[in-house]
Amino acid sequence: QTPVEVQFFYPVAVGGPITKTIDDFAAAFTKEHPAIKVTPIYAGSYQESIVKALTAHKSGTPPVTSVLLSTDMFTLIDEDAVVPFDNFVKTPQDKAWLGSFYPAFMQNSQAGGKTWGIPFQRSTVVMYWNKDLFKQAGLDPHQAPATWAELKAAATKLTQKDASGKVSTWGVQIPSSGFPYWLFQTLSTTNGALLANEAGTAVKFDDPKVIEALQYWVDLGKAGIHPPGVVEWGTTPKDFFEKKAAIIFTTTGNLTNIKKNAKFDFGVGMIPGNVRKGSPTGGGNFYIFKKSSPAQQQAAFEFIQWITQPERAAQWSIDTGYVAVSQAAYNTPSLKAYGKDFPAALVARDQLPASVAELSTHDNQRVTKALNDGLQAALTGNKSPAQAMKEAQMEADRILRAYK
Amino acid sequence: MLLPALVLLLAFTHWPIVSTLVDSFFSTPKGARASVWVGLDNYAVMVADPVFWKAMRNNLWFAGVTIPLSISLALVMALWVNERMLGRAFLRMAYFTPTVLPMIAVANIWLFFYTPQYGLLEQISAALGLPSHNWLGSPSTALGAVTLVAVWKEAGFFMIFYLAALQSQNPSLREAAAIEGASRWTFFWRVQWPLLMPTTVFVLVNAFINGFRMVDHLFVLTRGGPDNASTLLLFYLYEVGFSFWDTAYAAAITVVLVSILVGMALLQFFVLDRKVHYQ
Amino acid sequence: MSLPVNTHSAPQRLAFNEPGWLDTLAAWLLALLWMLPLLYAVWTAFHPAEFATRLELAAPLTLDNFRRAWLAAPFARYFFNTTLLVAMILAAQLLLATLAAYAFARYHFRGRNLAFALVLVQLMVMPDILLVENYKTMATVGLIDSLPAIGLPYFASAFAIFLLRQTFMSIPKELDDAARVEGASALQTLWRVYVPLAKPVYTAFALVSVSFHWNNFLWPLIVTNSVNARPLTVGLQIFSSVDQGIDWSIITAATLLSSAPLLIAFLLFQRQFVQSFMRAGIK
Amino acid sequence: MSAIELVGVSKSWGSSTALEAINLRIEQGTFCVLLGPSGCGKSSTLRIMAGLESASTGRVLMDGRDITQVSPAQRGMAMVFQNYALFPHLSVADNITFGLSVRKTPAAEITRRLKETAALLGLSSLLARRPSQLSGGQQQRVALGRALVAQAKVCLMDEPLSNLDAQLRQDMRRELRDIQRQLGLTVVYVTHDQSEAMSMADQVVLLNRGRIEQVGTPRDLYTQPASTFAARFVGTPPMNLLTLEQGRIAGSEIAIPLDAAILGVRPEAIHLHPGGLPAVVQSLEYLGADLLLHCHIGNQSLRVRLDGQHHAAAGDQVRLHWSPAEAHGFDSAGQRIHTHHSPASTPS
Amino acid sequence: MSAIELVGVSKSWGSSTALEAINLRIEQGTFCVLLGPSGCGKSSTLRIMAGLESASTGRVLMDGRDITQVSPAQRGMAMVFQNYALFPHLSVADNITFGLSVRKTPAAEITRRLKETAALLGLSSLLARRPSQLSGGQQQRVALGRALVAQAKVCLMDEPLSNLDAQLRQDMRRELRDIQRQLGLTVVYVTHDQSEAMSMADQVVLLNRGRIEQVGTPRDLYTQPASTFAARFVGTPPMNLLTLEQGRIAGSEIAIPLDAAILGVRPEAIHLHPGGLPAVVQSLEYLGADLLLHCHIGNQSLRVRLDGQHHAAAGDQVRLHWSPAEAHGFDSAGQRIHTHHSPASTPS
Ligand SMILES: Nc1ncnc2c1ncn2[C@@H]1O[C@H](COP(=O)(O)OP(=O)(O)OP(=O)(O)O)[C@@H](O)[C@H]1O
Ligand SMILES: Nc1ncnc2c1ncn2[C@@H]1O[C@H](COP(=O)(O)OP(=O)(O)OP(=O)(O)O)[C@@H](O)[C@H]1O
Ligand SMILES: O=P(O)(O)OC[C@H](O)CO
Ligand SMILES: [Mg+2]
Ligand SMILES: [Mg+2]
Repeated sequence: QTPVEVQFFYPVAVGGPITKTIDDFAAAFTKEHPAIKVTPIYAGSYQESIVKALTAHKSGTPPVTSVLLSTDMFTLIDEDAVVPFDNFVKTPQDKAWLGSFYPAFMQNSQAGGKTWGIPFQRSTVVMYWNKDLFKQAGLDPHQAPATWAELKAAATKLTQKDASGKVSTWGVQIPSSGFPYWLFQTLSTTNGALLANEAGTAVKFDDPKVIEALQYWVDLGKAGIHPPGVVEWGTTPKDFFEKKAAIIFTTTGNLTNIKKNAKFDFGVGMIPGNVRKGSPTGGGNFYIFKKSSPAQQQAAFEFIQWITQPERAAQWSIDTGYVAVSQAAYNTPSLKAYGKDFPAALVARDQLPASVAELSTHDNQRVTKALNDGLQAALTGNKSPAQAMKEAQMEADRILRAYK
Repeated sequence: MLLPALVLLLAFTHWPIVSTLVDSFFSTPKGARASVWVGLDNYAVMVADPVFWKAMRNNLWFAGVTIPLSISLALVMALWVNERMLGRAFLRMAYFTPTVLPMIAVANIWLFFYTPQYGLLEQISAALGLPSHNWLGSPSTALGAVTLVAVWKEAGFFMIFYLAALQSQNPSLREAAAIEGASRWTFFWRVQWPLLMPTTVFVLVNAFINGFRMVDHLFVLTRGGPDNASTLLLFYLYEVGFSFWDTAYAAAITVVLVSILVGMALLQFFVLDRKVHYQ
Repeated sequence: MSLPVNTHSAPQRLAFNEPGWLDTLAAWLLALLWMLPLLYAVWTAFHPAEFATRLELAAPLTLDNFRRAWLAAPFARYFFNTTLLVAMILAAQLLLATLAAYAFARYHFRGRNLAFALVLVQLMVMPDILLVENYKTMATVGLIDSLPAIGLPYFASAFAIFLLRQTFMSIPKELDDAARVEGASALQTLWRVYVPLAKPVYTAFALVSVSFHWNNFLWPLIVTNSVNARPLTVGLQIFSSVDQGIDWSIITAATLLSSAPLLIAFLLFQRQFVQSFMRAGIK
Repeated sequence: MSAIELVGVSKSWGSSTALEAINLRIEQGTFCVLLGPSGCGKSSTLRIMAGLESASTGRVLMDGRDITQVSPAQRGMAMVFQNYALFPHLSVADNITFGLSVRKTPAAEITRRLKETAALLGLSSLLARRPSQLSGGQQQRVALGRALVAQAKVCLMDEPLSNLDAQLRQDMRRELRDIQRQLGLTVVYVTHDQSEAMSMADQVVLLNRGRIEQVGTPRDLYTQPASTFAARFVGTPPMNLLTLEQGRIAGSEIAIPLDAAILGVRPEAIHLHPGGLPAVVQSLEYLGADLLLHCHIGNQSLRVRLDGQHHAAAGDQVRLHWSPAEAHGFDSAGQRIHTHHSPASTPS
Repeated sequence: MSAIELVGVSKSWGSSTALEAINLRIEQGTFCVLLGPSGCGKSSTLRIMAGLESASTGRVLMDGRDITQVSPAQRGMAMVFQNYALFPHLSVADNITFGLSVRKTPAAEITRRLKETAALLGLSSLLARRPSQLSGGQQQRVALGRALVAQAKVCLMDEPLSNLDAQLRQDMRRELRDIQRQLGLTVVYVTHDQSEAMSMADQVVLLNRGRIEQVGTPRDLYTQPASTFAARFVGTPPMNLLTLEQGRIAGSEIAIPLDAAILGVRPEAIHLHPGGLPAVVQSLEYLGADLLLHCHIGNQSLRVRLDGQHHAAAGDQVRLHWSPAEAHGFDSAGQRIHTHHSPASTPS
């Protein structure tokens, strides 16, 4: 009997040998379940993966399952591309499994009372700092800035210039390419603003608190302690290794990468707060595609259950730095030991209670592009934060009108 | 004999052109919602869409710079390697190499050149004591940066056409001009250049098409950013069509692109071609 | 313009034919500038990652970047796909264009001018521009994510038809007559007289086509989903996806890997290439 | 029975007429030359015989059989094209055997015939070369080889020697004639070079503007030109044609006892003779063996061919003489007036 | 004073030598023809005069001034190229005035000279056309116009008529000569066509393999060829050269009273005469005015030019005679032996 084939698209948005980890999981699963053959297909960045998956869906041959941004949920529902997991959850064990995930991750996984995505490659934004540079700047290397004010003060001290007055090390660096809105959420959230409603039908980009948060980001640049213009997401870890940036904001998914490549002692901390603490969750969920056969869907479900078991989740977290998706995973001996040895690995999880959902709406690509464009316009000085956000709001309203 | 080719052309060129036009008058089907006749709505959206206009302006700028720059460089290169010059074979190869390299691949290398702080341009400008600059991250330079890559990629390709044309020019024309007392410069302006006119038109048309087709490097360098500062029509079309899945709006944008290209074709056919053939 | 000082030296042309040393210098500078990306790629790919952004002459050489790149993505498969794709497209283009060009060049039939005008449309509006509609067509016929889907829109190449028609028309009618007097049929004449005579044009076109399709990106990006059909360019782009953080060494190694066949072919055949271009009279 | 016969063949291109109702018989085994100025319809006639062009009206017969509708491949004629039309990409051997291989002749047979033909034409050592590596004369022989190897009875040749230099052309003429005789071929040969026609033909067909002007042996054409066109076209330098007005050479008082509108005298038939007609030398052309004088009588000019050892200068007064037998008369329409006996053979 | 003088000019291309130490004087106002077979160095010589090629050794003088180092533009010579080298994108008028406008001649002056030149060459009605719209002869005249309009004293021409058809070539020869005389130009004219050289030149320079074989008037070359090369190269049909063995024509018993290794007799100097030497006719060539007999004496072949009215057939026995004055003797190296008086003018 030929095994059921489960094609599976996945993205990579961080450094490190993610592909190998996934391939190993798939191989192990197939070994345990000879009736199912899981074929992982690396599909590029998150952006490219959703394009691929939807393209495949439209042509009638989607992958059986995919890891895509949790925020793509509404888009996938609107395109009638995915099925809810509730269809497969039958036994009490299944129900228990569905209830085992951190609630923070479920915010972007459920809509209309159904579960559309299963958390897997999940993250929050965290702050990495270079302890050596802290020491050089006369700062306490063990004490990360905890507020906006402290961050700005520390960054000012950390910024170094060479003889010609050119900056050789930036105090702080928050990337603004790829998904600037997500990194911006570290600022808007801590400033007490939520960008979208739960139904994904309305956004509040022009909230004064949002504008204020953006103003803070812009001001970091104006103060000469944050690189000007748009900062590449991809090169940010490299900038950190090269000591071109003393503090960076990036996903916890980069943790293992940074651990391996940083040739200096570094710290990992929660995002500095302002009116509150907080950071958006991020990363990818599993989805099951509608146009595959029931047998394939069932097989995919089994695979998803298998890969999110605590031991696997723990392994995944250790290999990458992503947050293990359930409390149970943190109770496994391996992750316990790892966390003890390397407390930085727990920071993202500890930040979860303060976390908010990543911006997700209907027609998500378009709405987030509107915000991204606005953010970039403000960061590059083309528009004032207020004007940029007002225009983004208008554009988003226009797009979302159809979903009201 | 003609049939197979014509069928394929009809299927992948003419039919799509027609159906694009038709689609642009309908709405995008989504999930359960079927598409309906919306008249000029998609065009109305386009007129009101600042990103479209930005892409259009960028594209005109991109084409307006790439075309003359790559053609004049191509001409200069061809004139050089047409003569008996030290290392001519190497020069030809050097100029032509960009043509055979995949744009998507070399864009990664250019990305390094443009990278802030430790990129090649930065290292050079640091060595010269110039201020540092975020080439791809600033709206003022992003478009220029991607344009430069296009010029680099195109010039060598066009050079080959000029070279072929120069080599087929009668060598005694040069001697006749010398006897008549013409300097190299006079010879170029009064003889070579006018005789290269048909080639220039051919190259011009190609450069024009490429000016609206070359977007591969954007995928690596800027993805149209920052704030659409470097987005081009075809790239925007890709985003609208395959990222936003608004196929009806994408059809409207396609109609605009096709009109630009067909307009150019007609211009070439009726105006330029008439004026440049001597034989 | 200066004249050669020594007329008793080895024979040489007079100054009116020679570029000055200023030209030579400028030409070389421009050439180095043009080579810079490639030079950088070679530098980075053959040195350890630490030297990716630093030029130190003492840096050790290594092939490790190539090894890592090769292992990091299914490049073997990508190579296979691309090779197959390029060969398939070229074969189809040559076959279809040869037949069509012969019909246009040597037969008078009703609607010939209209048909030719229809062909010319594609010179301007290449399939790349029509990707949304062509994607729909491919989806309808269920070809998405296959090599034929990438190739089909390019099979009938207006450029090839145009070029070959020009060439065929420039072949003396008398050769055609001679073949017919000798008893050859139309197809025999095409195959035994026209095709061999148009060889430089075929070569030039083949090189343009191969390098175009080897490097083509946008359309394959759209119609492929999986490794099975993914060509090198798309594979490379996904591989070097900036989101992952950029490892220049491995990316340049992969870049060199994927452009190597064309680059080497060009280096080996550059003479023939330029010459066939010239003989093809593409101008 | 004649090898080829054209019956009322005409050819028009759109509104312009290239050939007007040509009737022509070419006997088997003869060397027939179609002669005429550029554009007179020589190639058209030949191509209609070959089947490469279809006649607008009329029929083409071969050995009495109507072949008007037969395709070129099936007529079994061989043809040598003006510029040889050798296939530049094929070796000499492949050029020669092209037709045989297209017609699927057995390989052994091909080899045998190739060897024979190459030997006949002295091409044996050149078989591996490309046409571009051959001299003009060698190319010409290859073209001939390609025509001969098929062993067709009829061979058509369209100005095959026009691209060769003088010396080579001279040699090839002889060679061609020899081969034609040796193989007993019927050759139809097109040229616009009258000296070629004269030195090669059994029968010359002189064409003018799509019509046949005169048909005959070279000697007929030279000694009995049927019209001023033929008189002017054949011979270098051509026959002098002097307009007569009321029995006098126009512009002079010199009476000519000839009832014609135009008097024709060949330059070599004129001698210096004290009793001759007075003329003035305008200019001279020294050609080594000959000296050409350009003279005026009245307002008519004429050329006189003298021995190269003569000396003369422009402005000299000379006296010219020719025998009455050398005087040709033409009417005002340019047609020959048959009043004088001629020392040449009678017309065929 | 001579217009142009070459002193010990040689030219090598890498290891091959195109010219070997040429010494040559060309007098002002004369028409000098460089004649020789293909590859003998005619073009090289001309191009060295023009400054388009530099001599490997030697000097070029113009009116006594050394111009070896002067650029082509500054030599002030005009040149007509073999393929005309007309600028295809310029009108006839612009082609002609190209040099004037490059040299910034005032517009009024340009117009005036253009008008004159065009009138002289009969191009006035063609001034607005492009070269591609002209016939070969017209193109040739434009090229000439471009050379003449500059009013250079020296005009160099490289086979300017070789692309024209026979009739046109004939006419152009005369026209060229007339213009040269009229303007008093010094013309250096390259051709490989001996009849062109004979009919046009004041002075013929016969080149062979990069050396000067003979310099002289056309009559000199024809009547007193300095070598067998010159004898064979000048005249159609060329001089018969018979090898003598021990005073007899090789392969025969016929004794010739000439102390030479080779006997040269021109075909037109031979007559049929009952007392002549016995020979056998091999083949004939009828040319209208002339009849050429190809005969054998011993194992030597020779051509005889007879009047066209003669009749003969292959295989005929004939008796050939020539006057002793017509016999040219050459030594075994092919050099003329000056023992016989000649009826021709004395060498210059
Ligand atoms: N394909 C054609 N279309 C239109 N007219 C043609 C064509 N071929 C020949 N003609 C015309 O028919 C006439 C006779 O042409 P043909 O080629 O038979 O002349 P020809 O005697 O061979 O001349 P030439 O010596 O120049 O080859 C000419 O006036 C020519 O212009
Ligand atoms: N550019 C060159 N490079 C090498 N050899 C050359 C070059 N130009 C001429 N030659 C050689 O020099 C010799 C003389 O050439 P030149 O062109 O003067 O001959 P020519 O008498 O003009 O011949 P033709 O009648 O064929 O034009 C020839 O053997 C030729 O091969
Ligand atoms: O980089 P990740 O995988 O942590 O996820 C990033 C964000 O969710 C992007 O929107
Ligand atoms: Mg003809
Ligand atoms: Mg020459």
